[in-house]
Amino acid sequence: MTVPRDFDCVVKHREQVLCGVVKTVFDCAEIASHALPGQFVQIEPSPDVFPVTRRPITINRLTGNGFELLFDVVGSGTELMAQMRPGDTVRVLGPLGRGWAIDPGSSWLLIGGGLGAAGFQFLMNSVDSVTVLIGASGSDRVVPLDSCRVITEDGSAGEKGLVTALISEELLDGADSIAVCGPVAMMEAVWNTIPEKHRRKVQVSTESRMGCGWGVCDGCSIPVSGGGYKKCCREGPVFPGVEIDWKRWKEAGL
Amino acid sequence: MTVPRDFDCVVKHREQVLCGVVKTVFDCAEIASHALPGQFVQIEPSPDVFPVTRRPITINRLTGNGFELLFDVVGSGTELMAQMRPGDTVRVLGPLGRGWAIDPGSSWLLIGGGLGAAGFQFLMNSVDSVTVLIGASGSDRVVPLDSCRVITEDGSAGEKGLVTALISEELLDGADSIAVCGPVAMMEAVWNTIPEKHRRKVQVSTESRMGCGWGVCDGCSIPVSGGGYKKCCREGPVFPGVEIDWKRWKEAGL
Amino acid sequence: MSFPPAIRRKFWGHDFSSPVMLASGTAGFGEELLDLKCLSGVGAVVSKAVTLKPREGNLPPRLLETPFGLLNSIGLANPGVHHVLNCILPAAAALPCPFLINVAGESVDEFADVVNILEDSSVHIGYEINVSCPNVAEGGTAFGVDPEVVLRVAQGVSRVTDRPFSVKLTPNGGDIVQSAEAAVEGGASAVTVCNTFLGMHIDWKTGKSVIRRKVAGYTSPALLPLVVAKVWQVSNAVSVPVISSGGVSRGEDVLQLLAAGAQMVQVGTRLMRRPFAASELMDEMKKLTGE
Amino acid sequence: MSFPPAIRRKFWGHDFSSPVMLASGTAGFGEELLDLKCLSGVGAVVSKAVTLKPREGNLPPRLLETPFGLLNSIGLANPGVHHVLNCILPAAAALPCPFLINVAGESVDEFADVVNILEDSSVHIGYEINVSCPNVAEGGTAFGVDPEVVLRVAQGVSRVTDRPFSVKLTPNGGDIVQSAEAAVEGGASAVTVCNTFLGMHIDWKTGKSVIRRKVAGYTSPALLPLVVAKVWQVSNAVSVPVISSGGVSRGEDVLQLLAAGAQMVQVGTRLMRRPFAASELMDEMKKLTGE
Ligand SMILES: Cc1cc2nc3c(=O)[nH]c(=O)nc-3n(C[C@H](O)[C@H](O)[C@H](O)COP(=O)(O)OP(=O)(O)OC[C@H]3O[C@@H](n4cnc5c(N)ncnc54)[C@H](O)[C@@H]3O)c2cc1C
Ligand SMILES: Cc1cc2nc3c(=O)[nH]c(=O)nc-3n(C[C@H](O)[C@H](O)[C@H](O)COP(=O)(O)OP(=O)(O)OC[C@H]3O[C@@H](n4cnc5c(N)ncnc54)[C@H](O)[C@@H]3O)c2cc1C
Ligand SMILES: Cc1cc2nc3c(=O)[nH]c(=O)nc-3n(C[C@H](O)[C@H](O)[C@H](O)COP(=O)(O)O)c2cc1C
Ligand SMILES: Cc1cc2nc3c(=O)[nH]c(=O)nc-3n(C[C@H](O)[C@H](O)[C@H](O)COP(=O)(O)O)c2cc1C
Ligand code: FES
Ligand code: FES
Repeated sequence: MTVPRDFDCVVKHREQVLCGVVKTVFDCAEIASHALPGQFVQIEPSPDVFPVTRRPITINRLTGNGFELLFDVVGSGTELMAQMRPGDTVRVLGPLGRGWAIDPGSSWLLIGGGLGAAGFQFLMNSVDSVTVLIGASGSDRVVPLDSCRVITEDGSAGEKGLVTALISEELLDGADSIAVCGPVAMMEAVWNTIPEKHRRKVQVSTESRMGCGWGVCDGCSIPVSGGGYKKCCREGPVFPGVEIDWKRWKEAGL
Repeated sequence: MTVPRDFDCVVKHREQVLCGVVKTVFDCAEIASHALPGQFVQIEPSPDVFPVTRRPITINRLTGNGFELLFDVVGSGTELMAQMRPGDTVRVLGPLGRGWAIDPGSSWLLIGGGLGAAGFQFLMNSVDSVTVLIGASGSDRVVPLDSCRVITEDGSAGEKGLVTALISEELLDGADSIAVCGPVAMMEAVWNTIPEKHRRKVQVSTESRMGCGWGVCDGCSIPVSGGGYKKCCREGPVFPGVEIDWKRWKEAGL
Repeated sequence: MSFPPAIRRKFWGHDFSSPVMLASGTAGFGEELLDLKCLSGVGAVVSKAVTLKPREGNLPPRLLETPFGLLNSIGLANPGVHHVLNCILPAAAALPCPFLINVAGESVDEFADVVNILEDSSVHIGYEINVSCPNVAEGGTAFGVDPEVVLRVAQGVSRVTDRPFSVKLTPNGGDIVQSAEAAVEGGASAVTVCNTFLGMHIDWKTGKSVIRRKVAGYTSPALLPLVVAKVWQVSNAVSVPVISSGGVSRGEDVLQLLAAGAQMVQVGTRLMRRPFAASELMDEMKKLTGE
Repeated sequence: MSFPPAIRRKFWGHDFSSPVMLASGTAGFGEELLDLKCLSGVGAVVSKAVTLKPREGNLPPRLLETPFGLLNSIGLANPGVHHVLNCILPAAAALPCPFLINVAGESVDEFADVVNILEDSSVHIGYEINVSCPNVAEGGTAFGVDPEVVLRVAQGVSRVTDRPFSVKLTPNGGDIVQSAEAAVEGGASAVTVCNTFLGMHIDWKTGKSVIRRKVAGYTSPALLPLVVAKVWQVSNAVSVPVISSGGVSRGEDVLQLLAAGAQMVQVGTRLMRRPFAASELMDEMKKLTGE
């Protein structure tokens, strides 16, 4: 595992993309050269004392000399982050966590829901063979990726329906690894759609409210099968699907 | 007494004057048309929740359509105020308090120490005959006034020494009213320099840490002769010198 | 209770279109509120503390702002109950909303003595019995932390008045639920949760506290979660209405305290910065709930 | 004491070039600190709480950030004393600074039982006895508010170890000075002032608390004046050193707590945001004092 470090990164680019979503590019050669697909960074929304914790965001893709984030503006922390402008210096801790476990030469099926597909481009760039399925509420919530099959709830982009409708036995058979990322309810639906025999291939990228993001506070627990918890920030955010205790995770209702 | 009101004022002008002192001009016809010399306003240093109280600043002078403040940057509140720029909207409550009691046709002697002379120009503009004595640590701390005699501790402007040295029996005899404003220690020295027989003519402009500034919290008490306190913000900030309990005021060490 | 909580409500048999009360010590006796015409949105006003004898209050400085809050050490400054009754209450009759008198005392009996004298006025709808001021040597916090003392104070007050009264409890030690229960047993018609938290600021350069009594009452919008927890605990334990006091700076804070079980919500420190706080809070609440 | 307070100091017979301790529950068992190499400026590390049996901790969400602070409801998650002793402590030996183990229990005896087992390790210089966790049903706050229980817990620990220990007190009710005195009477070599304040956040739209145990431990830099007051009160009352815990976000906060009477100063929430907090605080302090 690479050791995360705490950097003052300069914002290079900032753009409003999709509906309520902001794309921000940071310069940081060190994070860029160490980051692996599925890892995240901890962003300081403000140099002020408040908010007292950072905000975890997945590395969406690497740029030449840095990395790009794609985030939903959902509360006060992401609102502050949305105000970051080119030239601003921002404290960023990273790269953090365990990303996707990638076997050389494996073929991948990626299943994303909404902003959960943020980070897929990085994974796509790192594997040889990949099929991508994206579900979103509407066209204005479809994360832009090099190539993917899209389905939207309102039919405004791609087919009309839920992403589970795109999952076929054929796609599952053809994949060595299956990556799932999105809201918990979507991930659970995908999990339930995937037949038992394919489940060992599934990896899921989890989310949890984080305190530290680097393993010291035990605030980000994900319930695992057989009882107990694992830390989303350090042992995750990507876990084998079979390791998750889906029942308790849903009960937690994060 | 005019009723103070709470206004969103626009900053018209902002300038660094003297050493560590900022001059800010606000547009506000209503405050300008009601304010009297010696009154103050309560400035909201930031629209944020913190700081939880405002900052009281004397009206230095009226401008055509508003008023000018002159303030020392001494802490976090005044630091935020120093960042206000033309075009910014700032919440201002005013005009507040009781200013100088002015008898028509009276001749005045004004004795100011440092930034205590902020506000003197407004008073000078409102009386017919006036002599002004100003003491300051150095030339870079002399509040600019239309005409005045200056003395500085380091001799960098006017004579060298303390403002008490400029006070003469002749000046005291010639004044119907004597206005004193400055740090407590300076005001006390002036008070002690003035012979008993002239003391009834003296008015002093007091300062105190303020909570509300409009009379509800009892936080701004000034010790008065005969025991008890009066509210700096509502019964002051200008008081007859004889009303002050100088001993307890010094003990309070505001 | 239904959610979101209703903004209009009943309290002590009165109808209130606003749950916002102006807290004791931050609203004077109403005179300045009338002068500023800042009573729109105010459900009720609580007077500053009244004691039997006049109290000068503490030697200044009485206030100190810290980066995220305010320390106060006023010391129950007030002209004494007789002056209040004769010279101040008559003017408070002009208030367009219900008025409560906050009563403090240095002994168990003094609370009832003060109330007894105030019974001659018909300006106020009831009392707030302050057994929790952190800024005095006698009759303050020490009273509020002992349920036995709270009980006796409440019983004493019950004996001299038929008007409803709330007992204002302390967060500084003891068990606030037990004290609340004692107040109710003693006849209180409400409890106020809670008075200011004991705080202190020391100048590290000198080791000295700027405030002469060293410790002071601390208020801050950041204390809201502490007040919410106490309001929730107390309102689940007692049958009388709970008046919350502390931590409000936004309309959603008032809604949160109502949701936690408060029947009325006081605002203090925010009012000092914003004379029109009650009206601003009401606007924010109406926008949030659509009521 | 002289002012400004010295940054270097002695504690439990050790020389500390930094008074900054990393608070329990916000620094793990040291493993992540070693990984991040963020131990510069750290005077000592306090482990997360260890209990006799493994504890899973509370069902998530365990954290909720409010506008001015953080609510946590971890619930003393830990793998139990035997696993800690055998699999975790050996790695903590690599820490370049003294290490304390925070011990919690569900009964008076359990504290001593855990300490007794940990005596087999020589990695730690002493203990912090946590009688004040607000996030568990048994052995938490309820223990800390009763001086009698504090006394018995401290006596139990004294009997099984010769190492120094601090008793971590609660701010949530009771009388912290009395509890501190009881801890000292029971043999404590220090007291930690204090654990987190009970806080709560309710969603006004639904009336529900996001945190399942409803109330949680609240931390905020805005609580500093409350901690300063308690440190000052306790350090004036007891002869053993006081370790402060709570409210630190800046170098001057550490200096203020030292000036208030703390011998060592813990930092928790700030560390979670800033892994290099100790070193940053030290830089700020040195700049301020010129030491
Ligand atoms: C490992 C990881 C990677 C993430 N990557 C991305 C990403 O690439 N793009 C993106 O838009 N978001 C991502 N998130 C979610 C993002 O961190 C939260 O949206 C953000 O922290 C909310 O902060 P806020 O202050 O704006 O919202 P708040 O005001 O704190 O909360 C607003 C809403 O967001 C939810 N929320 C708050 N914190 C979290 C959290 N840590 N995890 C999940 N939900 C939360 C709350 O329940 C609430 O409903 C990621 C989260 C994790 C744990
Ligand atoms: C009626 C009145 C009129 C004033 N007029 C002016 C003016 O025209 N120009 C000007 O520069 N200043 C004036 N002051 C002082 C000014 O209000 C304070 O300097 C300011 O409030 C400090 O705020 P801060 O947050 O920057 O400082 P803080 O960080 O709060 O404190 C810094 C220092 O200022 C002192 N201080 C804080 N508040 C006050 C206060 N209310 N009164 C006196 N000292 C205080 C503190 O003791 C401390 O030493 C006036 C004060 C009053 C009461
Ligand atoms: C300056 C000041 C004076 C106060 N005086 C009193 C008082 O006389 N009696 C009383 O019961 N409470 C008094 N309080 C406490 C307030 O009534 C209120 O309970 C407290 O400020 C918490 O509310 P807030 O967070 O909205 O300020 C005072 C508070 C302040 C800030
Ligand atoms: C996430 C979290 C977990 C904590 N866990 C423990 C614990 O296990 N044992 C304990 O004694 N204190 C625990 N605490 C309290 C801290 O040790 C510390 O006393 C408190 O956070 C106050 O310090 P701060 O304001 O610097 O955060 C925890 C605090 C937090 C925020
Ligand atoms: S967020 Fe702190 S351990 Fe994961
Ligand atoms: S500042 Fe509140 S009464 Fe004067």
